[in-house]
Amino acid sequence: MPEAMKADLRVDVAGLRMKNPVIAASGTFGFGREYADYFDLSLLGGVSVKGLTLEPRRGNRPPRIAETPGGILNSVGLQNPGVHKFIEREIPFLRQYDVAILANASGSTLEDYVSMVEILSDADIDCIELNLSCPNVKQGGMTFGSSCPGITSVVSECRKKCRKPLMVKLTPNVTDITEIAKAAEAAGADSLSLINTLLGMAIDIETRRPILGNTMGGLSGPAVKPIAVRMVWQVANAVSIPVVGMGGISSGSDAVEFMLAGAAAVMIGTAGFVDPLVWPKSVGEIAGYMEKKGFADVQALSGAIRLW
Amino acid sequence: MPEAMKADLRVDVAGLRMKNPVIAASGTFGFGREYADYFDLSLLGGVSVKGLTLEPRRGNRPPRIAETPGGILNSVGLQNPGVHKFIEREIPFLRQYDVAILANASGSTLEDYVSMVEILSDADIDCIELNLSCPNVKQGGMTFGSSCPGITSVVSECRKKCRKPLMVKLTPNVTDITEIAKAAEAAGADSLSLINTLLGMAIDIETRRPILGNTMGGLSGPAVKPIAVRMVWQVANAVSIPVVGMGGISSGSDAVEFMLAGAAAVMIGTAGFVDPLVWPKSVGEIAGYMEKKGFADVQALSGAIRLW
Amino acid sequence: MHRERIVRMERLSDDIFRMVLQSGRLTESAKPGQFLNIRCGHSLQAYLRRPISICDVHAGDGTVDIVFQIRGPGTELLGEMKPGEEADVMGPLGNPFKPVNPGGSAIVVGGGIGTFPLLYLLRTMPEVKRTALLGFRTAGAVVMAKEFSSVADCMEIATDDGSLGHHGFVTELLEKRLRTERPDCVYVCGPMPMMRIVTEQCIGMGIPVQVSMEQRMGCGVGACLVCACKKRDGDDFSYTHVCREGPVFDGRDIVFD
Amino acid sequence: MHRERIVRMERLSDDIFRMVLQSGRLTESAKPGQFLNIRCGHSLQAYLRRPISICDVHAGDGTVDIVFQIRGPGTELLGEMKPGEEADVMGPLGNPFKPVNPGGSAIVVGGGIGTFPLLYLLRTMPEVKRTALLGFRTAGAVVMAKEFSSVADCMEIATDDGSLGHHGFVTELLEKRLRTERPDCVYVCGPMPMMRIVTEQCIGMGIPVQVSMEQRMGCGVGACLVCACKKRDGDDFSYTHVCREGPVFDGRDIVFD
Ligand SMILES: Cc1cc2nc3c(=O)[nH]c(=O)nc-3n(C[C@H](O)[C@H](O)[C@H](O)COP(=O)(O)OP(=O)(O)OC[C@H]3O[C@@H](n4cnc5c(N)ncnc54)[C@H](O)[C@@H]3O)c2cc1C
Ligand SMILES: Cc1cc2nc3c(=O)[nH]c(=O)nc-3n(C[C@H](O)[C@H](O)[C@H](O)COP(=O)(O)OP(=O)(O)OC[C@H]3O[C@@H](n4cnc5c(N)ncnc54)[C@H](O)[C@@H]3O)c2cc1C
Ligand SMILES: Cc1cc2nc3c(=O)[nH]c(=O)nc-3n(C[C@H](O)[C@H](O)[C@H](O)COP(=O)(O)O)c2cc1C
Ligand SMILES: Cc1cc2nc3c(=O)[nH]c(=O)nc-3n(C[C@H](O)[C@H](O)[C@H](O)COP(=O)(O)O)c2cc1C
Ligand code: FES
Ligand code: FES
Repeated sequence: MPEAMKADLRVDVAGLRMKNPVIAASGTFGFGREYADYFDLSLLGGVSVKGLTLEPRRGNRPPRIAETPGGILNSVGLQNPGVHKFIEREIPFLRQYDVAILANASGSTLEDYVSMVEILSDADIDCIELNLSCPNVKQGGMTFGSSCPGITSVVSECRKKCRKPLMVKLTPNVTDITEIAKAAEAAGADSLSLINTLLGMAIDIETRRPILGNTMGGLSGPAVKPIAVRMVWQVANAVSIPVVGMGGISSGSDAVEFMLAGAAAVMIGTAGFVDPLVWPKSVGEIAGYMEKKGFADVQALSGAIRLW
Repeated sequence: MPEAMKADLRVDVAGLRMKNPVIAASGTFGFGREYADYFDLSLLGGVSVKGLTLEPRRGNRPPRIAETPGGILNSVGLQNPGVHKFIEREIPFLRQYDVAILANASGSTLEDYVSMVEILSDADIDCIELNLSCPNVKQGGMTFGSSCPGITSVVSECRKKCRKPLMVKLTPNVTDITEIAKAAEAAGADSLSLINTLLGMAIDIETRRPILGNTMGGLSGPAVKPIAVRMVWQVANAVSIPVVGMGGISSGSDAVEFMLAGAAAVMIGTAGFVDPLVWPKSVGEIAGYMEKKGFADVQALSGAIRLW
Repeated sequence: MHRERIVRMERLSDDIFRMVLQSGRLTESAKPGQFLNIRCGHSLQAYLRRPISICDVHAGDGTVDIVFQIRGPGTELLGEMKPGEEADVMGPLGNPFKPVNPGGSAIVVGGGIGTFPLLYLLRTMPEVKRTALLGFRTAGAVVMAKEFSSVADCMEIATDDGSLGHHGFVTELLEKRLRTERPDCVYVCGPMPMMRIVTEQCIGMGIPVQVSMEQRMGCGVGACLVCACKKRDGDDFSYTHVCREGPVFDGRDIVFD
Repeated sequence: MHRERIVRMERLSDDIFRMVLQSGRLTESAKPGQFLNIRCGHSLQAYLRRPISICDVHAGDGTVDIVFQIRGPGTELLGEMKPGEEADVMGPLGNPFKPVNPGGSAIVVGGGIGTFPLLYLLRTMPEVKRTALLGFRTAGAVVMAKEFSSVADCMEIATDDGSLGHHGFVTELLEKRLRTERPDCVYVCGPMPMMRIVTEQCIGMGIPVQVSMEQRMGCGVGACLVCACKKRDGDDFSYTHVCREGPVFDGRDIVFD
């Protein structure tokens, strides 16, 4: 690629415009404050904030994390200060940076989801990411996201009230993710993000207790990457709205793998705990790959897999 | 535990009697010949042989393996010499050892499964493991195993003809594995084994091709362990027939984790590629754990998790 | 993140190692009670970083000591590191102990690996009357007694099996002392039951107590909310986070259960 | 499985290393064309063992050489191993090359990392007229030319960029030779396209050809059936397995595609 043709990293994910396709994944990046000490948040395309609910939530009993081979289980259980405090305290902080804000929204009931969407539609954010896939709460979350009727009802009701790009986050804990994805698309989702965590469990054989205080938790990190790549590939081929891919991404190369599979953008979570610089560094690594391979526009990477 | 009370490792998995609960997992141990050079097969409780079909199968195009963080994807596609050659050539070999033989049986159609069960019921084996969960074949396998009607039809038809302990192997690629497990139990399974591999995919970003010649494959190895432990725990609590647990077991400690979750016995596959001695060594490690913790009978380990 | 050179590795006991890092950055910034979050290699078995407290700081030669016990795969890998190699550390992280004013008096109560962060705390309060009460399983597990006795005005050791010092719990040593002394602050770090007893003792007597909590961590910086610990919240409780709000808390704020 | 001591590590080029293992067991048992399946540590990124050919055997001092190129995480970890450490190896595995009878003549054709197993093959046929045709990308990538020239009666090198020897492909060197010579066997190891061309040339001329195939492996011993390679089966094909039936095959049996 000639020098003049610097890789163009801008993406437009169904109305969510970002200067590059790298987003910090919800629940792994707080509201950005903590990592602002480590790098300039403006280097990222977007930040998906910690999962929000109408009222503050206290979260699950500890321990909330267990380490597994190449991954982690978490059972945070959506601890958050509530959507109002988010709007009041966190948006102004994040707005100091040139980075898209994705508000990750959860609820226990259909009404909760609709209220969240109404409230967030008036807030200064760039996208609402409906979390229909949290495995760590008793009500809502994954329950809605793992059946077609469930997802159809929540997404279509939210759609009516939503005045922001509406991204729907899918759970991998389903038999056929393409059916769920198509139901979300049909119900009015502007884009999809996947995967949330896989339901898992670990036992301490010394004490014979589950390591997590909540018994089960959500698996993320490198271990899940092949499952996530497969689902992104399947979903990207099943729907015509853009897909944001995640699950175990730990480098720009991993991000490229998801984009080749069909992702329009990517999110990175767990790997950032090990190396916070993976977030900004991946942006440069994607650009490096594009330059080496002669891709001028990052959008051309999406789905550029060559099948056998 | 007093010296006299040596750990009793014998298990009876619904008629499958073994001197210890460690079984080599199907597809990872051939028909035992290859590893007989590495250790005495009589050290194991059982061997589940490579997945068998009525006719010989050639298997899928290579590459058939991809490495992923802490795991592997395979897409062998049930290459095997057919059930008749198995009976003729392999059973006599395995019968030289004091080890239970589990015949892992697959088919493309309901009729295939029933024929396999009829044929194997007359063979000198100890258990039939119905593989309703192979993700690497177009017909049969996972298609049957991922819906309740599918599993009900195959298991109940097979039950009618089956004169061996009937173990049904479940796929983890489902929304709710307890429903599938309960359907298999209701249809007449004597026991269940889980998990088979998780559907995954990996892309070589240099060539932009899927690494596997078959595009998608089945994920196994340490990476899947927390998902497998969770499913074993859920299933063991949902059914009253015994459950054989597997997925990423790499040591006696891992085996104990599955037994605490509710498994009556365990299978070990992928980890044996890295260290073939993991198969026999795990037996001793389980005994060591029991002696340290004061369990006289291995059956008491099953489900001995202490919930919070 | 930061790559710090290991200049020395010492085995202090069967399973306890001291790692000495050469780092002007750390000697200048590390405060007692803070911790480092250290990467233990790229192994399949220890994906996450491990939190290890700052144990001592030597401004003179620009080195920092951390001391750790081999507990599992992560600390095992740490123990295999060699002088000359670089450790990948984040930190110093977390909130430090608040010192007692010069002229005052302090008692530190440590149990097992909980003793390590207390050494540097004592060193930073030279004008305070300092008592160290340290509990270990057995005589063979006692480490850094010399270091502690050199920075404390008074040191007492308890072992569970009586093989050295007081036969019994370190909490008993504290109880005895509090019959006759009233320190300006008690600092405690160790197993949960020990911390609970000490905290209750102090609160009961109206003595300020600072506790250093442990919890399994993810990010170590406050972003993932996994390192939850119960905190009094009116009549109820809420979850605070050990890595960012702690690890040092006012004992009155913590709910032990 | 077997732990073999590394006695030397040598860098032969930018990205090619020779690892010398002290092992009476291996020197006694290893045959040319066989391979070892080596564990590359306990990293998250290289879970499986890696197959590496026996490159040379020195019965005198009981050592075995393997030579490998850094390609990815596994070989990178192998390259970081140090003399004194032990390598965890399975093998020798697989079927060896069949030698030409004393008095006969043989040509080995190697490309890149495919040259490595051919050295030991040549060494084990001292009474055969031996020609080595070796292809590399560029002069800087040429390794072990001296070793090859010492065991071959005649050696020719080709480089893709012409920076050393023949400018072009090693297959061209073979083609030229076969115009005037008729060896008793051609042995080939290297990239698939090269192996296909050589095999077709030989079959066309009725010259026996033995090929050493590569495939990603799981178990390395024939148990998992992942290392499939197409084999002629009447008018059709079936899948044979590189680790157990190979890696050396009669060229006539293989379907290249
Ligand atoms: C703020 C803080 C400071 C610490 N300072 C020190 C120190 O100075 N020296 C020292 O030896 N240890 C210290 N620890 C404990 C140390 O982090 C754990 O021992 C270590 O993470 C265990 O890792 P592992 O892989 O060796 O063992 P694992 O197999 O992960 O665990 C072994 C045991 O340690 C417990 N454990 C695991 N992770 C943690 C964790 N994050 N916090 C508490 N317990 C855990 C487990 O419950 C288990 O019983 C500190 C912990 C915290 C939270
Ligand atoms: C029988 C046999 C003998 C071999 N002998 C040698 C040798 O003597 N010296 C040497 O340098 N290499 C040899 N190889 C190739 C070597 O095994 C691979 O280069 C190595 O496995 C790559 O591992 P990695 O983690 O470094 O790279 P990876 O990231 O795993 O792969 C890097 C590249 O190597 C290819 N590759 C990966 N695994 C294999 C495999 N099992 N077989 C072939 N290609 C693979 C991939 O397609 C990729 O292009 C041999 C392979 C086989 C099958
Ligand atoms: C500690 C933790 C908390 C999480 N919280 C949320 C959340 O609040 N909302 C959400 O949609 N996803 C949440 N996730 C899921 C991640 O956003 C992401 O989907 C998943 O971790 C896979 O990506 P990764 O492997 O890169 O972490 C959480 C993940 C972790 C590890
Ligand atoms: C190469 C390979 C081939 C397999 N073939 C079969 C098979 O033929 N039949 C079957 O039921 N399971 C098959 N499996 C699945 C394993 O038996 C097991 O369920 C799975 O690998 C999880 O266990 P592990 O992580 O210990 O390998 C295969 C797995 C691998 C890795
Ligand atoms: S470890 Fe992530 S918030 Fe404390
Ligand atoms: S690698 Fe397992 S059969 Fe060849």
